[in-house]
Amino acid sequence: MRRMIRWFPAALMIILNSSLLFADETAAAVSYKTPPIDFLWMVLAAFLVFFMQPGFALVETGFTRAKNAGNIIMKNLMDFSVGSIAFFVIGYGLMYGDSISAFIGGSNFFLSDAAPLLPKAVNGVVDNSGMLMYAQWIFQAVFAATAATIVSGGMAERTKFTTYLIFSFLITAFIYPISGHWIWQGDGWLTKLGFQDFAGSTVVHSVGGWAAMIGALFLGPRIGKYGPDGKPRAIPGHNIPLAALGVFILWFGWFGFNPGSTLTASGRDGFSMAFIAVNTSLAAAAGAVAAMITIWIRAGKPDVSMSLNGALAGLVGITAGCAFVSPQSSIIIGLISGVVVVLSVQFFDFVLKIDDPVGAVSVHGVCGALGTILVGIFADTNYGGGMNGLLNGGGFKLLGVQAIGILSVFVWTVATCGILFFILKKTIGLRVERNEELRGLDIEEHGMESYSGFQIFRNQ
Amino acid sequence: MRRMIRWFPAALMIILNSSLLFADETAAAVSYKTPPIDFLWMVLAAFLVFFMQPGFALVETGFTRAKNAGNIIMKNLMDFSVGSIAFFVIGYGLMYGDSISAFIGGSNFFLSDAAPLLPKAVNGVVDNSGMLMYAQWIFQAVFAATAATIVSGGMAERTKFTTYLIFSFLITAFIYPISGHWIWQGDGWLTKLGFQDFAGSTVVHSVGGWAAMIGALFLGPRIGKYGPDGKPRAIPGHNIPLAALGVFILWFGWFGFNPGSTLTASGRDGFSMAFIAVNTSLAAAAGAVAAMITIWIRAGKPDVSMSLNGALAGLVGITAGCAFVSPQSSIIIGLISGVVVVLSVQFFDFVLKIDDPVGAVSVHGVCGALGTILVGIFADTNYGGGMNGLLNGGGFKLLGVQAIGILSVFVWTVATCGILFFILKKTIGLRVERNEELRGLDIEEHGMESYSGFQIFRNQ
Amino acid sequence: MRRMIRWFPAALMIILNSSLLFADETAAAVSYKTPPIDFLWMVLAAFLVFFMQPGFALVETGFTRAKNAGNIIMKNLMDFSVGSIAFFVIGYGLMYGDSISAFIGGSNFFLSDAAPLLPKAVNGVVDNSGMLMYAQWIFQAVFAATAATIVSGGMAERTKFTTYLIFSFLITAFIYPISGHWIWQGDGWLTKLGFQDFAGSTVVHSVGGWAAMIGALFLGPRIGKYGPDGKPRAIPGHNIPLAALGVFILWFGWFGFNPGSTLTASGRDGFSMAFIAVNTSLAAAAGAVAAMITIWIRAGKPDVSMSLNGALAGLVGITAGCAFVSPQSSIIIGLISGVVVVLSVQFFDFVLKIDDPVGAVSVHGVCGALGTILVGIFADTNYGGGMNGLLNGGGFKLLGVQAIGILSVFVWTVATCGILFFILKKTIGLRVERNEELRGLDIEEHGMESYSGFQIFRNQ
Amino acid sequence: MKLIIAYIQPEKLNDVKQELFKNEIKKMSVTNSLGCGQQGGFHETYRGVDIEVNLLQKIRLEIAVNNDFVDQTVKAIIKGAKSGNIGDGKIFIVSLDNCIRIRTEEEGEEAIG
Amino acid sequence: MKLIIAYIQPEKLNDVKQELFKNEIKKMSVTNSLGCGQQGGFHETYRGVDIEVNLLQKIRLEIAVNNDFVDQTVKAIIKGAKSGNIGDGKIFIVSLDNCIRIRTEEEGEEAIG
Amino acid sequence: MKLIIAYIQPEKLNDVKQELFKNEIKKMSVTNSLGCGQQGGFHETYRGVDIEVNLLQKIRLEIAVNNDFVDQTVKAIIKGAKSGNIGDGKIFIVSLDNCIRIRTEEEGEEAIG
Ligand SMILES: Nc1ncnc2c1ncn2[C@@H]1O[C@H](COP(=O)(O)OP(=O)(O)O)[C@@H](O)[C@H]1O
Ligand SMILES: Nc1ncnc2c1ncn2[C@@H]1O[C@H](COP(=O)(O)OP(=O)(O)O)[C@@H](O)[C@H]1O
Ligand SMILES: Nc1ncnc2c1ncn2[C@@H]1O[C@H](COP(=O)(O)OP(=O)(O)O)[C@@H](O)[C@H]1O
Repeated sequence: MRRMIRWFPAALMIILNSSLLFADETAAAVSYKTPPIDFLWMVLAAFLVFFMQPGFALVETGFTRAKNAGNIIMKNLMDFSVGSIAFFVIGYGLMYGDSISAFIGGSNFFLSDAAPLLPKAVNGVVDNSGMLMYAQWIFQAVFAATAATIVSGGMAERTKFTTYLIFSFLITAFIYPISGHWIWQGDGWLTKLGFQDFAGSTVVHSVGGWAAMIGALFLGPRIGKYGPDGKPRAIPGHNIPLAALGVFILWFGWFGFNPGSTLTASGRDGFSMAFIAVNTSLAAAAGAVAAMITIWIRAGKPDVSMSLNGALAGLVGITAGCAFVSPQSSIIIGLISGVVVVLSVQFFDFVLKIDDPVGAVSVHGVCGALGTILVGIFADTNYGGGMNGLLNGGGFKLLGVQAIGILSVFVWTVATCGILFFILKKTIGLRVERNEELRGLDIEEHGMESYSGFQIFRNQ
Repeated sequence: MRRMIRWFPAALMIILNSSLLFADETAAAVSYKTPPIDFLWMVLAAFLVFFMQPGFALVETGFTRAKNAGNIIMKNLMDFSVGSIAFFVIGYGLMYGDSISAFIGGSNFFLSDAAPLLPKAVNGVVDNSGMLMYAQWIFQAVFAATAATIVSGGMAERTKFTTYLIFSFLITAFIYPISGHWIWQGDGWLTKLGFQDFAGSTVVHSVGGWAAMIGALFLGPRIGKYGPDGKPRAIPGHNIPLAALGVFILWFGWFGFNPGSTLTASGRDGFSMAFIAVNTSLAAAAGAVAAMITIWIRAGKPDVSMSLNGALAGLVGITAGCAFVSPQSSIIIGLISGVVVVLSVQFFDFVLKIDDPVGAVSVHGVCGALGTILVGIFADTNYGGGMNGLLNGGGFKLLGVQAIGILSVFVWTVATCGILFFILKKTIGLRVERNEELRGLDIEEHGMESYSGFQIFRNQ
Repeated sequence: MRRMIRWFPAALMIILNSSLLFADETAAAVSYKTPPIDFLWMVLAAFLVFFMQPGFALVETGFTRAKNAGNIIMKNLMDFSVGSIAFFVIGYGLMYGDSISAFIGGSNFFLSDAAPLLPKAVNGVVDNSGMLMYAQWIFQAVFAATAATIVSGGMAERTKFTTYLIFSFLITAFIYPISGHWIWQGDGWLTKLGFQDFAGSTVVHSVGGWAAMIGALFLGPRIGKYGPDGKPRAIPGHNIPLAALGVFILWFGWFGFNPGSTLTASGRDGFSMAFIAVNTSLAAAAGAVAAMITIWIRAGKPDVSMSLNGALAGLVGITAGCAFVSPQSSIIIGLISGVVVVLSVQFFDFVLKIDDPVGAVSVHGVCGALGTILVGIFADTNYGGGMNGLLNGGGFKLLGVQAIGILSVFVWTVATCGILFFILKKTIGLRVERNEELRGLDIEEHGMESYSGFQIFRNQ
Repeated sequence: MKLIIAYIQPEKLNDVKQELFKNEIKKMSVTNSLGCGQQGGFHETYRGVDIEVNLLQKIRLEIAVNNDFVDQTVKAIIKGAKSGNIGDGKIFIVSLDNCIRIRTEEEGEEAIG
Repeated sequence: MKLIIAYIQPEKLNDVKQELFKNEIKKMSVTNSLGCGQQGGFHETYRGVDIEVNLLQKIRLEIAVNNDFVDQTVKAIIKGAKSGNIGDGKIFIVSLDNCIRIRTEEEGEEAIG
Repeated sequence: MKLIIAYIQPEKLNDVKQELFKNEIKKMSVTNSLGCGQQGGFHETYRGVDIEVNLLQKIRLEIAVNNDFVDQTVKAIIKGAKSGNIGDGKIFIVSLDNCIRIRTEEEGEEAIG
């Protein structure tokens, strides 16, 4: 067997007698440690999760004002760009490198453990783990970018661009990977405790959500968000169709996020991609319906943007448990998330007065935690996970572990982001000038308009 | 073999020695009744079809007025959300449950026949049908949602939101599944007759299109659509780029709709996904070109929105026969559909005076029926289907069966929707007040604006 | 073994005992020359590349003025529609048909060599190449369409619609396939020289880019682009969020473009899809960052549209070498592309005064050539390709070959497009009237507005 | 010559235009405007938070007419725009010193119609 | 009666409205406008090319008041809009011949408020 | 002081601006407007159905000038905007009672330029 296949320019292969190329497998009856279909599924799922980036960008753009549209776009582009390089250089090693005290990874920076070459077969099996690591990296990188990009929504319309760039780098390089290590690296301390977060309600969404919360808190509300009487005022988003497209794209991408987290398409674990997809979609649907009804009752009208948030809340809520619960439970989890997200948005708006323009804290932070805790209630070993929740006779054990995990990640994120934003505020500053905010970040930070030629009212 | 694999938190598996996990297959040489690649293809195709939802939402939004954009978005979000829960609870059972008199399914509600556990292997083969059913459900659910969402386009800009919600529930729970049962369940009476509708020109698109027609008929035209002289007046859509994006997204999603309907990626039937994709894309291209030329001749200019409709017409037209005809025939089918859709839109507009803002009736109803009948002409057993059409020496037999199928579905949909809309009209009402229509459904039904800050002329 | 499997109407199969259908493979232990997973990967990658079409449409729409939005959309729709039919009839045969003197293909028009039937197994292997050719065609067709659609960007806002239609037909039918034959058909003269262009930096992007350059040159700049003093004036794009969505969609689609160019998902070549995806994404990220910094330095602000171009530049730059270089090199290639695209855009704007509204020439032409030449520097046989670049001890050999390839394609495209545009200009004309340009192509060429109801300033 | 400026409800534009046409007044200019008047504003909600919308969308008409047309113009506007509800709008009348048709460079009463 | 037309910076609209409200002037009409004035224009860049933006976004206010309200209206606008920088805007005052409330058909000073 | 209101074709704005600049008239305000005039409207089609577009996009200019500038302003506008076709537009002239520069609170002729 050739250890290295000569690469032909792409489409060329079509013409060559392909039997030559596949001679390796078919003829020699060599098998691979990880089958091709797992590679395929992992990269396809990664592509879908990547596609969530424009989903977030559109939701955040649509729910904020026209004068800041280019800025929010730019933040979304850059948190992915800066973030994925940071994750390549540092983050992935801290998250999945060899564990130091179950707390942090310490190897595999720059993907140093990956290898594009295949070793000789041993007992007819070729160990293709070196090549698999690339698939794992791209899959994990888009998850890391998801956590980072959530933050831009909560901090929209008033954050300095350079500050945001620095923050993006740091969350993807350090904050996200370290708590991720605890839960998703086999030797992490929360893994060992039995904490269950299948696709990242806590690992990804809560981290992003809590970071957004601290960011919004340090920034203070947008000018005009609270009247002199302290009552919140609505600052309507400027492009609901774009925001809705964003939500649909996220929903679509989530089919990579959750089902893709099987990390395999073969064997029983691979087959479960099917029911995970069902659970994911049903929870999103239930979340949208529940949020619509809740806001209908509370505000008298079926608010579009809240219903869209409801779908996202359902998706975030089911993310932790999508592989461990029945479709029926998924619907219930979705419904709960949909109700909670509305109450939470209003709680942050009216009571805590943390100005979160797109509801990022409630959708990702609160519903991420909620979904994680609900695993402790609805988990069913018939579906997966190895531990039953409260309703399936598992008692309070899993519930307790889940609570510990949620709390640890909350404390970690709040503490690190708190320190970080404090330092950034004291040094280069978090927030643009009042005048810049009023005129809009597009003109002030980027010297451009997003909708050139359109007549737009730009007061407020 | 373990009957149940313990679930590890997602990304964790990366670290574990994966050989353990795949021990099942490789070591024990167990095989599965349905191979993993079929699962993968089925869920991926389902994701693509899901993505048609925002495609429809954008087309409908772009082709209608800015003052109703949020409302149409909301209808699209909710017909999927309400609909997929309805299909889980009732619809799927009626469609694919055990047949009662070849007319209606009667089991498997709440997916009660699915099972997340794998049984023991029998003769080295594990029957994974219980897990496969989840994949089948998600695939079928997104088809059901497609039928439902078509209706919102034809009824756009004047339908009461609550009425639409109720209708969405009913079509996905009852109307679509029952006629679907006739054609796509092995024991359905049309299946037995030999009716051929590979991916749903009739099952999905015609049902949606005819329902839209009845809805538009009961509603009456939008204010200002017909002058005092009875002549139609154009009510231009407000966002052609968004509509175009919608069409491209639909085209993309159709690659899940048609090729995905092989339901398998293995064996000869799996390989045919390739030529089905070719047929699908060529028909769409031909439809766009033909519609452009037709409207160019008739109106003097190459109308953008009509050409976009032409691409959709080609897609709908090829859906029934994509697996049964040659690429050359696909181009012809696309061309015919592109011409017909323009004539049909004008026929509904000028002669029947049924106001269908986005052309849903012509695209989905008319071209759906057209595509189905054309199977009877172009079908070629070299490609698939087992029965030749008129041009390939099959005589009029298939043509006759196709006609019966089209007619039955037409009658079924028109009758059920007719009764339904009649009742809805007499009870809670179909249409918003004149004033609400004039001011726009966004403000009246949802209390919001879709393009806050933009200056928009809102008269008419 | 049945040579022809009877086709059942789509979803029907679900119900049938599927073991019957798979009997072929499992029972008879038949294997296929090309495994099912390769079909799956090839069509999925084709779908992703297809999805780049709306990506291009949105970028071009967003970066130009509102008054021409419908026109640019229409051009994008039609270059794909007309082009894919042209590629079916003529182009594919010229590109991949049997080679005549290593210069042009001469068979397989209308896909005459493809076959939807499977032959009998020989030695237990069924040759499914006839069915595979459909997959190859759809994959190649979307590449051809990519080259064609690039041109509409450089010629935006002033080109006659009919002229553009004719040009689209000719580039997809003749110009692109012939130079493509040299490089991607096994017998092409550049292939034989050892020219390396894995996924088409030169084959696809440079061809499109140089064609756009010649088109823009023959057209002359848009009215108002250059002041009486000859200095360029900015003509801002009208919808930056849509353009950004376009860029993200392109990035997403590029995961089909580059990794999909393995054309196989099995064996070592299939596994490399993973590192190719990593390389692709890192280069795009690096390109975005580098372009942002470059324009920040040169213009004082981090321009959004330039940064978006930077991401595309990184993608185009890595396309030739994505399978031959390390992730580290990919980052460097991305960075170089990001810097160069900015300098190039300004060079064309300020020095050459070729008015390229969306930067198509710089992104696709210049960075396509750049990426191809960089293969000669960074190529590393550990990753693939069989020839090391300058930095990996391969000397100047590969560099020389790459230069020859780039030059040949440049000369070919410039010459053929030059003649073509010259003839078109002298006959039906390239450019709309001054008045049509001022009032906008939407109203003049298509009789419509793209944003009906919105108040838009339409001067200039 | 007078310049008549009228603020009306957007949904009344067509009715007003028809009334004006009936009176042979076929020239006018229309602008979008936000109005703040007795109508006070209504309450929308966005994401569950009230918006006191006190700038309501209005249509602003500008019609230049000769003096003997003023009355019928005003009446036509009122006929088309009046619903009896708050927010129906206002009409303002300003004296015009001159009017010039750009195409022909005609001035004064000639140029108006 | 006078018609007061004021061009102000968009970001000052809220301040101006508040000052007007304090003076019991609660009726006005607001339009978007592009202004070309002493402010000259500023330089944006788009894709590295300068744009001499000499049409700046302004808000145009139209307020019809009775004569004894003119002074305080002008003062309120100045108070809300003045920052001392170029581009603060202008106020123009035109005489109104008449004013009609469409809803009630009242005319003159009655109708203004 | 006069307020000159001009409706012109959108594509003529740049030409008009240039003519005005040549005459040292550098201050103006620009609004979008839909015009209904002799031009009648043209026929678009949308999806094969005619649209009688009788509200055509126009640019509305507002220029306040001192009396001795009126003539040259009007001429400059005509020079820039005239094509001789129907739809070229109209110019209306209204007397200004006063003009105030917000920044300096200057009044009258001082404030205009
Ligand atoms: N004094 C005024 N100055 C300027 N615009 C006014 C004035 N009064 C009314 N308007 C305009 O007329 C519109 C309708 O006025 P409003 O007071 O609501 O109607 P009504 O007089 O029927 O109660 C307002 O929204 C505003 O645009
Ligand atoms: N003579 C004028 N005619 C019409 N509009 C004017 C005139 N002068 C100023 N404006 C409007 O007022 C705005 C502010 O004027 P500007 O000269 O920039 O302010 P300042 O007087 O404080 O320097 C301008 O952008 C324009 O909209
Ligand atoms: N009497 C009027 N009142 C208000 N606006 C007018 C009047 N006459 C013309 N206009 C404006 O001027 C524009 C051009 O007028 P039009 O009659 O078409 O030009 P022309 O006089 O060259 O035929 C119209 O679209 C409208 O905006």
